[in-house]
Amino acid sequence: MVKLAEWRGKEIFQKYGIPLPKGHVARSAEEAESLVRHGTVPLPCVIKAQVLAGGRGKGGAVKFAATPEEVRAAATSILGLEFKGERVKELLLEEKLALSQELYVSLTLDRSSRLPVLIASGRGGVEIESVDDHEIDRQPIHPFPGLTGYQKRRAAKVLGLSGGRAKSLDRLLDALWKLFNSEDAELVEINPLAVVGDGLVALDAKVIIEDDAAFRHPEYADIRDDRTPLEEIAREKEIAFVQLDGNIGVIANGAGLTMATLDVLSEFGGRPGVFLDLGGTDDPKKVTEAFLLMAQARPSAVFLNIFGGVTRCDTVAKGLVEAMRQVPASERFPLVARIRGNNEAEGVEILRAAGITSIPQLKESAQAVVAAAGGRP
Amino acid sequence: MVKLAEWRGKEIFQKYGIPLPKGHVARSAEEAESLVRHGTVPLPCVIKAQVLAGGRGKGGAVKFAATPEEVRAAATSILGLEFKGERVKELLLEEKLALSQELYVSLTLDRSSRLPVLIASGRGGVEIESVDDHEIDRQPIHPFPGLTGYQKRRAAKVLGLSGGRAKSLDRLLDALWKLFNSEDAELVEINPLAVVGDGLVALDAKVIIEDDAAFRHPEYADIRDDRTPLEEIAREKEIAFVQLDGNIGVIANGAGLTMATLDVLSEFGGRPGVFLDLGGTDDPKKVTEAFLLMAQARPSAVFLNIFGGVTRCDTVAKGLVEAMRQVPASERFPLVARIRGNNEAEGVEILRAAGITSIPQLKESAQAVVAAAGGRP
Amino acid sequence: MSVLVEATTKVVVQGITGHQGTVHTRQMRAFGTAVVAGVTPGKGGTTVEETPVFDSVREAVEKTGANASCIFVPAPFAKDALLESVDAGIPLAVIVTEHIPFHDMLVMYHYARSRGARIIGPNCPGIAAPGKAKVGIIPNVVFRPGRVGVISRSGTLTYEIVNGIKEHGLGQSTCIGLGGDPVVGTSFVDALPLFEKDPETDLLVLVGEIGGTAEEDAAEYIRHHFTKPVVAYIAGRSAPPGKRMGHAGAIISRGKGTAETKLAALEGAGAKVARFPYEIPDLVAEIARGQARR
Amino acid sequence: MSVLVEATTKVVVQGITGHQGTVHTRQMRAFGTAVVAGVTPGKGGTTVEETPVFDSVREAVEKTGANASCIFVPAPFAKDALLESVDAGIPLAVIVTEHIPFHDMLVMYHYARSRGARIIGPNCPGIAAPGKAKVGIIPNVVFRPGRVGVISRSGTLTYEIVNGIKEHGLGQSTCIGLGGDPVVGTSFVDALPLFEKDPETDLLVLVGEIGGTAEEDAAEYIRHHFTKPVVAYIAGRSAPPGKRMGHAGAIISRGKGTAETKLAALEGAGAKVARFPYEIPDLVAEIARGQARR
Repeated sequence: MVKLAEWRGKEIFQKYGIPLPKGHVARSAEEAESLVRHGTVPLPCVIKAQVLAGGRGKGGAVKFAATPEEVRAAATSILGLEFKGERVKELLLEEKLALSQELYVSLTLDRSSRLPVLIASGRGGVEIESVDDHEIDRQPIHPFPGLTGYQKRRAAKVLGLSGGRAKSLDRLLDALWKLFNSEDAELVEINPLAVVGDGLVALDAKVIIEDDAAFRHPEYADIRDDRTPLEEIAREKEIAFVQLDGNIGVIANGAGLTMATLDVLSEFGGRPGVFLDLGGTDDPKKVTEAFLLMAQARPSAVFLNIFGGVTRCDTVAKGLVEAMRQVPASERFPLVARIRGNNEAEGVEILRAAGITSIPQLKESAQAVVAAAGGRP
Repeated sequence: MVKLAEWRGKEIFQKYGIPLPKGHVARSAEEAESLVRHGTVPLPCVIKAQVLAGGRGKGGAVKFAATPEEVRAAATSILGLEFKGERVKELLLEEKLALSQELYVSLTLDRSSRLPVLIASGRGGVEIESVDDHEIDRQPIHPFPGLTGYQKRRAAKVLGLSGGRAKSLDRLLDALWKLFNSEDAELVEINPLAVVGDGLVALDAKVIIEDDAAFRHPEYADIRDDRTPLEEIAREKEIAFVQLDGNIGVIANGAGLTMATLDVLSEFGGRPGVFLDLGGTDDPKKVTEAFLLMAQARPSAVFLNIFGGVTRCDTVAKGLVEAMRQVPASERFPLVARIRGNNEAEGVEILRAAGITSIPQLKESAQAVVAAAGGRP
Repeated sequence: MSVLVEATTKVVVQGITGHQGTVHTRQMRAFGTAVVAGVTPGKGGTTVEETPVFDSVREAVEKTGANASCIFVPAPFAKDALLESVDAGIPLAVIVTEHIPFHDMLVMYHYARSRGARIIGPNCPGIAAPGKAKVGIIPNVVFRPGRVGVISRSGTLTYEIVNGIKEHGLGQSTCIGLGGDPVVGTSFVDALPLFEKDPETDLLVLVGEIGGTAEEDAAEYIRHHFTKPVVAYIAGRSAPPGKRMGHAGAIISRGKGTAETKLAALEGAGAKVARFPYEIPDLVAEIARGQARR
Repeated sequence: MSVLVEATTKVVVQGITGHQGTVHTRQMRAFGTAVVAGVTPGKGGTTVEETPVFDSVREAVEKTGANASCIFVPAPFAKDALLESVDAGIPLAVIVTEHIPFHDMLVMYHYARSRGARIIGPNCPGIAAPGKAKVGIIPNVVFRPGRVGVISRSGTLTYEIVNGIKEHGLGQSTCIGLGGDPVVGTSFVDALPLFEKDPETDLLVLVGEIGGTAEEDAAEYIRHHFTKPVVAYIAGRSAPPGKRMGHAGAIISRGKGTAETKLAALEGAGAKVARFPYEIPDLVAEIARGQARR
């Protein structure tokens, strides 16, 4: 999934005609000061760290300023922050509006009903997870007729809007629905949605684009989640790769099997640290690449747990043997292999010829790798 | 329904990116000549009368010209024409393209399945009604997923298109489908759709917009079908009014009852000439207006045949009596009334007080009006 | 058991505060129908014709258990009204509103169908089962309980014919005015099976019009699946050829759509054909006598 | 009678000329499945693995009577492939393709449903009934005819577990890999009734994963409607809290979605819970012995 920073989300909001405060991005304190001096952003204004995590207000990543000097000072202090592990590199400066109420609206998917859901609450401006269930209204939206008038009327009622404000909501929800579909969003969230005079203004913008729809959205191709360098390489090679704390590397195929492997390793006291999901590849080269990537993560031991379907055991065995040949001595790691399923006999034989024994049972093989990594048993 | 002249249809085609020949409208021979002299329309070109009827080619309403002088002569001769009852006031001048094939595509509604249908035939350039059934392909298009890739591939196959031409068709059909929906069209037809080099060009454009969708298409409000002046007045007053040959005026409510009345009058030798459908009005003023309109059509006799539902009998009776008071002596006509249904007794009494007898049975009342109009019996 | 409506049917009137909505709420109640709720956004909490008004259909259903809707809202908002009714779980909607764009009806029809809801109309007089319930606008005065079913594409012509049946001393089981718009929620073919399995209907009057192929489709169905006697009438036999819809339309209804093709198809399917509306009651009475004799 | 597929099932492979399409056509045939046709636009008239290839699904159905589709076409074209299959009247489509945008799946799912067609997947291993037919990609080697039903959201983990059942000397009635994408054509709740009424299934293994609420929904269904014994396993018990989908997602699955909530729900519904994949066969065998004794 591609999480967009607030300012990028607002660029998209603007494209769909969702009302926003006047604002601009700055990447240095000088730039921030200049924006208000030139009137690009009116004063007083708010200065917000462009990080993906929530809770910026409480965390000192959002400040207000009434003069250019205050803007500069605030920008300086925020740009230095590391906020929930993310270094602040961009700021969004926006005019400070006189708002009379903070609301919440979002569109996302409900997997159970397979329907998008319009979520609305009169309690905006706080994390929606902290709001009581009975103060949150959920309406399923069927993609065929799309968002209807009666649903928008209900949302207005829930949010306590009437007259011009209800009309403003009507337009805003149409825009949000269009955005959700046209941009292949997983989530579009406005929190807070501010009541300003007779209208509504989106003070924040959270937009998450679905990864799988990337083929029709080249415009998001340059946006990267915060990944480790190895994760980035893996992504380019289309290998699912996740780094966490822990010293055991796991190479498996399929998310379910990977998770089950993790469960078993944990049971025996292992600390899995690197997960590499081969998925449904049938290319020995990709297997080799995966192993070389794993080697770079310097695990204490590696557990290869494959159940061959699309990925055949002999393919994996070939790729593994080739990788072992290429891995420099300094990066070698103890390896426990378990390959089962399609072409199992061939794969086991290839491994055996290279001096690697495949342990057929999950429990025993997991115990062996935990031991190899230096844990019990 | 709003039938658009070819040039208007092509304006819409352009909006949706459907490829067209270079062309321009002219309203005089001078203007036509000037268009080619200034290069707005390249030579050689085709000059087409902008009338709604089909068969222009055979009827001398389409001519080719290779020089400005020929353009002027052709324009002069076509502008003088009265084509199938329609006077030619506008011409469309278009570059003459070197085409290798003439195809047919259209989108319209199939009432039985309640689905739009994509119609395609390799036999374009002739009236589609003259093409054999087995040479015409029909594909229903469901409005939820809309036009799909496999349907476009099938159309390409039917039309014998591949490569760049198939790609061109793919884009064209997407545009046509979008147009059909966004413009509330009853019909979008391209005949002929010309194969020109590696692409496709729409040589003609037939677009019919649905009347009922007028509220969301103010842009078509100024387009008038060819109506008689009385029909035009009726339209403004929202009274369904049709003038044909015949001397009996019929005022009824509802299309079915109007048609049934016509059937019965014809059976007894009557020649109904003016039909006025009150529809579901419940306003005596509208009834009065309808009668005054009818009087202006100078019928030999008028048959009022009302079955009161939404339209109540007493409302109609009141409106009728008021109208009779207003009609000038010179425009008076013999009247046979039959009012049944809701508030029948009240209505009959109002008429009786004004000296008009309501004949309750359809057969007898129809016979009476035929006699009054001077026919048998 | 009648067709689609019962004495237990609970009706919500969408657009109840409009003139037609109010008038026909009164008429439906006079017919004996349980009109339990009205809906007009913004008018919730008021009362029309002793009927509580709600802001939304959902509330109306929650509070009153309404299970049929009668829609009078103006054409530009009719689609929304129908979607609201379907989403509130109401299985039957009678749409009286006229001039709904057919592109809207395409969405309404296919969505309702996918959710298991039935539409009658639009631009239709609705359904009535004398002695039980009426959802729509057919004048109460034309009805009398009996065993003749009526389905029709027309409005007032239906009243005329239903009234003719009554004046002939016969009565109706259920009468449905389907509406004659390009896209209708329920066509002859959809309605025929309901009358086929209705034990209270002995014979059926089918009233068609020129244009479209609904009558030809009906004839096909009658030929293969409908076992009760049918009396058919097609209005517009003598109508001059109307303004044509364009070539593509003619392609779809190729060789169909005229009074001749419709009458031939229906006669071929075994229906008795009336040439004029006033011939219908005689034909009906003749069949009814024959049935009584058996 | 098995679940969804029979020995008489006739499969058309959409995307048969691609590598996966070809490989798995061979595997399905080796399983004994009647793969009667393949479809790849532009490749009509050729043959793949002794299977005739057509340009369109419609032709494939007309010529071969195919009544199930197995879709391998790449994600950007998968929606079109599914719509083609549904419009050709095929009632069952197994979508193996991964990475289909969920916005596409929303249209595919609701359209298929409205047309009475069932989707399994996407991004799923498909269905297999040993001794009858396989539509999908589960390795043939893991199967043995028997009376244990398996439904799973996982891919390879399913193979692992099905294989474990076989190695324990038991066999499977039908195994369905539903896929774990955000929008799936068939969820646990949709599949459970099929196993409930399948006379060849004595007990069911349910394999879930963390995330979403499908397992909680399944538990609710099992509690009220499912009478056969269930052995459940949830993968990801020890997984670190994943990257969250955003606040709104959490609102929808409030208090659900973790391994704990899923296991508690399933245990509460009477399922036997396995903590590790290798515990499943023992639990299954124990229940099977109990059933044999009765």
